[in-house]
Amino acid sequence: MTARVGVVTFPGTLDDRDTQRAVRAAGAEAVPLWHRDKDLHQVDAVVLPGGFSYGDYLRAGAISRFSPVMETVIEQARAGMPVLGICNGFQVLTETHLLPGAMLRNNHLHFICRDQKLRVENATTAWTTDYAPGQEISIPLKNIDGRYVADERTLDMLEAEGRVAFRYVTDGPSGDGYGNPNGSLRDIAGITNEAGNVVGLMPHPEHAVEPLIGTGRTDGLGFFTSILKKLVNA
Amino acid sequence: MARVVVDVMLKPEILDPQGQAVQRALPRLGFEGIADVRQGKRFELEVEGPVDDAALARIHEMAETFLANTVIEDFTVRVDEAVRAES
Amino acid sequence: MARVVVDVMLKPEILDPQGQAVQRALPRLGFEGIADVRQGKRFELEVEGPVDDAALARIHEMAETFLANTVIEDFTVRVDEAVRAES
Amino acid sequence: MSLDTVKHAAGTPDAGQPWAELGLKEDEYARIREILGRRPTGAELAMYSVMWSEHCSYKSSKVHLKQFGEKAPENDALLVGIGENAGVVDVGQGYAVTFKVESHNHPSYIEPYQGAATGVGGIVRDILAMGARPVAVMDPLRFGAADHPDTKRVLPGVVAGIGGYGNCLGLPNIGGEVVFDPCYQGNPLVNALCVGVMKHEDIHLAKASGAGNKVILYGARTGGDGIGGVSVLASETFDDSKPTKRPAVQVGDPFQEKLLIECTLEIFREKLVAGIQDLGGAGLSCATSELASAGSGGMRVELDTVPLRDSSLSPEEILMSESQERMCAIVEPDKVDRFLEICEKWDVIATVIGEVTDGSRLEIFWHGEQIVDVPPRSVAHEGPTYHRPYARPDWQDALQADDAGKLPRPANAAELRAQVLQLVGSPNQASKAWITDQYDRFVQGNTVLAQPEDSGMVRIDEDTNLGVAVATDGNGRYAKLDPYAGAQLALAEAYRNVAATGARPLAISDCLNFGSPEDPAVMWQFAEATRGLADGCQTLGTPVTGGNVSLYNQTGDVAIHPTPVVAVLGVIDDVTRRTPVGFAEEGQLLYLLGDTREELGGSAWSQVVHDHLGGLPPQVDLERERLLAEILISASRDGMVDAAHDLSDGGLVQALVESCLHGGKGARVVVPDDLDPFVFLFSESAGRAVVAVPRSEELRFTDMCGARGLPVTRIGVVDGDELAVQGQFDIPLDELRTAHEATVPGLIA
Ligand SMILES: Nc1ncnc2c1ncn2[C@@H]1O[C@H](COP(=O)(O)OP(=O)(O)O)[C@@H](O)[C@H]1O
Ligand SMILES: [Mg+2]
Repeated sequence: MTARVGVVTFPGTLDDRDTQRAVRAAGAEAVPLWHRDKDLHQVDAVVLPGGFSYGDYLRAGAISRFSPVMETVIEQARAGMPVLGICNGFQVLTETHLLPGAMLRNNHLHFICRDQKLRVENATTAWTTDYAPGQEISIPLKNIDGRYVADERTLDMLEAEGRVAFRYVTDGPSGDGYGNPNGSLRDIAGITNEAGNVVGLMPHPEHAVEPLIGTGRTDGLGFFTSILKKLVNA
Repeated sequence: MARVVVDVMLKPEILDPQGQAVQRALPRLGFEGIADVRQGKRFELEVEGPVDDAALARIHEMAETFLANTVIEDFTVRVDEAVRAES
Repeated sequence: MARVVVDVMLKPEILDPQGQAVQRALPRLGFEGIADVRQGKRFELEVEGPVDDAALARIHEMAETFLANTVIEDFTVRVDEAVRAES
Repeated sequence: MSLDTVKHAAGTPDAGQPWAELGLKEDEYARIREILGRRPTGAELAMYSVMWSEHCSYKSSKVHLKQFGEKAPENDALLVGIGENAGVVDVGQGYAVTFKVESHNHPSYIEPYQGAATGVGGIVRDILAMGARPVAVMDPLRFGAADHPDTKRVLPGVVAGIGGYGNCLGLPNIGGEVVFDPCYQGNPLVNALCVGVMKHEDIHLAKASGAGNKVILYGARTGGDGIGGVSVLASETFDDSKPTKRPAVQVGDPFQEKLLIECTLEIFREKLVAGIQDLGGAGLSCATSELASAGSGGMRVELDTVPLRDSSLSPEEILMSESQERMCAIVEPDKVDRFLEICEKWDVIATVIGEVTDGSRLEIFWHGEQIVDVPPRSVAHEGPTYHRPYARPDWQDALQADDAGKLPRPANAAELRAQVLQLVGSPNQASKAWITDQYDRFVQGNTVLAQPEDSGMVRIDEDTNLGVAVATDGNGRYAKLDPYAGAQLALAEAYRNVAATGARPLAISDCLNFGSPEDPAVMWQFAEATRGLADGCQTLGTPVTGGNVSLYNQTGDVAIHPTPVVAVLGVIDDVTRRTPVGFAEEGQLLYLLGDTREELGGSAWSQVVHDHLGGLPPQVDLERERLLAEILISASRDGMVDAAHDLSDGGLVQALVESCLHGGKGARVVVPDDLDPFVFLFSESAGRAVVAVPRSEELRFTDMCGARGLPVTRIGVVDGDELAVQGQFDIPLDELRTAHEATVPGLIA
């Protein structure tokens, strides 16, 4: 029996089908979940994919956070179920307060789409064990509300507890995907909760799982193989 | 320093998708009785020097040419008395 | 129908690049003397029924849980007396 | 308030009507009266006026567009041709692809963000209406002078609008154009293209048949968008107490459109519609009359059932409203419930507003009273046709005689080097990454190639790796010098771009952007360009599947350059064989394919260095283009080339710089003995490409070219980190990169 990974579709979600493809590429079963349905259909983990749920109106993730499916996701996440929020999914996770901080408009105020270099700072979360600590990966970034902010105390706590899971790599030419693309505080690209089961990040691992498509790199596949291993070994 | 507030709202006849999305979400969150929601922008300007008629006229012009897109938006300019009193 | 206005602004300690971009552009457009600009959101809610304390309390809660993200934003709720008077 | 009913109109034949204010000519109004045998009601007048407008009826252009059908090449691939919302092409393996390019020029000048956004929204609905899932968008754009203050208003707004809408829909943007020229000041061109994919059996058509079938309007509520013009009518027919403010600007709601897409695709999957049409220009007037006209019977609509955003709208205004994100479907009665259920699932408002009748009239009612009773064909398909006078302008000879060959050329190697840097940093040749990085090119996870590649390419089948490629091109400068050749050069360039990535060109769509058809000189340009395009498509074997005409792009008497924009669609059986533009492997050999002549008329060099436009554009040899394409496609399929880049504006040197920068490798280049270095680098002869060939493939590749008779010249090797032209100059890649990439951000900031 393989692992069942749920992929939530909110109205306006865009990357649900790509995320399902990435889940399958890693060898797990992808289970579509609908925002109005509280039932998680016995999935072992959930991905909240990217997109513009509810058009990103009001604030990115603000409206979807109140959907029925999220009631169950929040409950299960607190009980330890692995949850990954990608881009809009990360924004939803901050709005639910499963992850601290908030996402604001990029400091240059534009949408940015590029291949982004990040460093995996925490390779012990449910979603990152297939990476080496400190490993640099390159995956697509595409958003307009990608600037991570939190107050100093929260930031210090995240650092102290090793909960900055991914950081933008800044020491290289920006044409090659280096640099902080949006003004995120402390170059934070993604974070984890204390238990390591809930992870959110802005760049899109699901767009980097096949050679030739997108950037032609497969650096994102590790997210999905990590969770598969964890669930199968559990 | 005095504060001048410029409120910019979509003209009433212009579609406001954001306001609409907010309004549609409210009943689901248990808030009934809101017949309409419009979402606009609020600018708080900290003005150096006196906020006299000349200054307000300039801010009005600024709002008209820059802060608001008068093809689709209306705006209002007013002095924030609370802040003026404090300062 | 009465109108209630909810103003939502980023907390002072949070960087506001939109406000900054506006402020930086002003001198180029010939507007001097604006020391700071912050940009926020303004919501106009058309409320059915009386806007009594209970209604305002509910709107306050709505602002706190939904219209504003209090991790980064402050908000104020007030009745738009102009509209109330008219109706 | 008095409702102008059919009965009332019949009884008041002499009531004055504002036909002139609505843009109708006297004889057109007379013809409407003749068709109806009475004066039209206000609602009927509104419908005819908007449907008979240039924009909807193509009255000035259709006599010329006919050639696209008459000269259409024999082509089995064409499944649906001109006339539907978009053409459909067979790409094999049971798949069909639909694509179309459309303009949203005038609205984008008034309100750049919303104009461009709703341009994307409109073309996406056209594609959706064919039964296809939209899979990519492109945006050919033209602005006034790069340093003009108004360009700083228009360009960022347009780009943000295209990105804001397209990104939110989840459609990868895989290419386009950005051109600056003072001729577009006041008339920016915002063209938008969408590509969609479906299985053959899923093709849907816009027709209403089957008496008793229901007419369902679904999507956004109807508001007063885009009906500034018809308010004349409303204010004449109705008393003055109602609000008269009607926005001419349409505002887009991409979130609503995304729901509309998903909802419609689910409806298609369950085979619930008998006919479908999007609502675009002319809103319900267009959708109801076109559906009824293409179908077998009549249609009856209860207009007061239309869900409104603004309850004060008059029936005329509801008919005219161009509110976005709406569709109209014809559904069999027993499928209506399921249809509405799916709409509910996606939070999409859906309303039965009428039904198909066994009559022959389009009948519209307002609270029980009949306000429209017309033969639908007379509204939708039998509008006026003009044979506008056209004449070759008297300045054309002088323009062509003003040969760019006589312009002063760089006197020495140092000047040549400086002009290379000037060229690649000029606004038109500079990198557009600042713009294209604001577009999501990865979404949907099928993008194989996107900007800055020669064509955008998406995979359409994950198992077989079948893919399609699209490129759009246009060159108003060439077309100004010779509109016939200019249209063919646009076609040739887009065709070549598709082939350069390894895809086989199949069909085209076009957007014809011109000045006023009432000016005989402009009409001549239009006639020449359409003739050139039709002839060119016949030679290349690529049918025109559909497109769009945008006229009146002029300020006062001054028209834009004639600007036919051509989009070529190609197919590639295995996307893993695609060819990118970047030089990535040191040591690979560089070959120039095709003939280089001294051709500088309309060139980027003449514009950038001398601000000059004159002479003749490059010669067109479509047979040569065809041969070049065959070679590029074979070489790509058989792994003989690792990179390819077509040559167009800016000539060889521009292509070399782009390929070096994109691949991150330099090149050492030798000028062939028989060519002047300046001509070698800057000439814009058509029918050429540069390719990088692995050494192991050299013989096979040159043999193939030799055997097929394609001129091929070895010009150098991929090497180092500079562009070195032997005996002339070396320019480090960093210096090129700065020149190429700093320009556009610098213009906007
Ligand atoms: N507005 C735009 N949107 C998307 N892509 C664009 C846009 N403008 C230019 N591009 C892309 O940038 C690249 C270079 O453009 P261009 O020099 O016009 O190409 P070419 O001359 O080969 O037709 C192409 O891949 C093109 O698709
Ligand atoms: Mg090209």
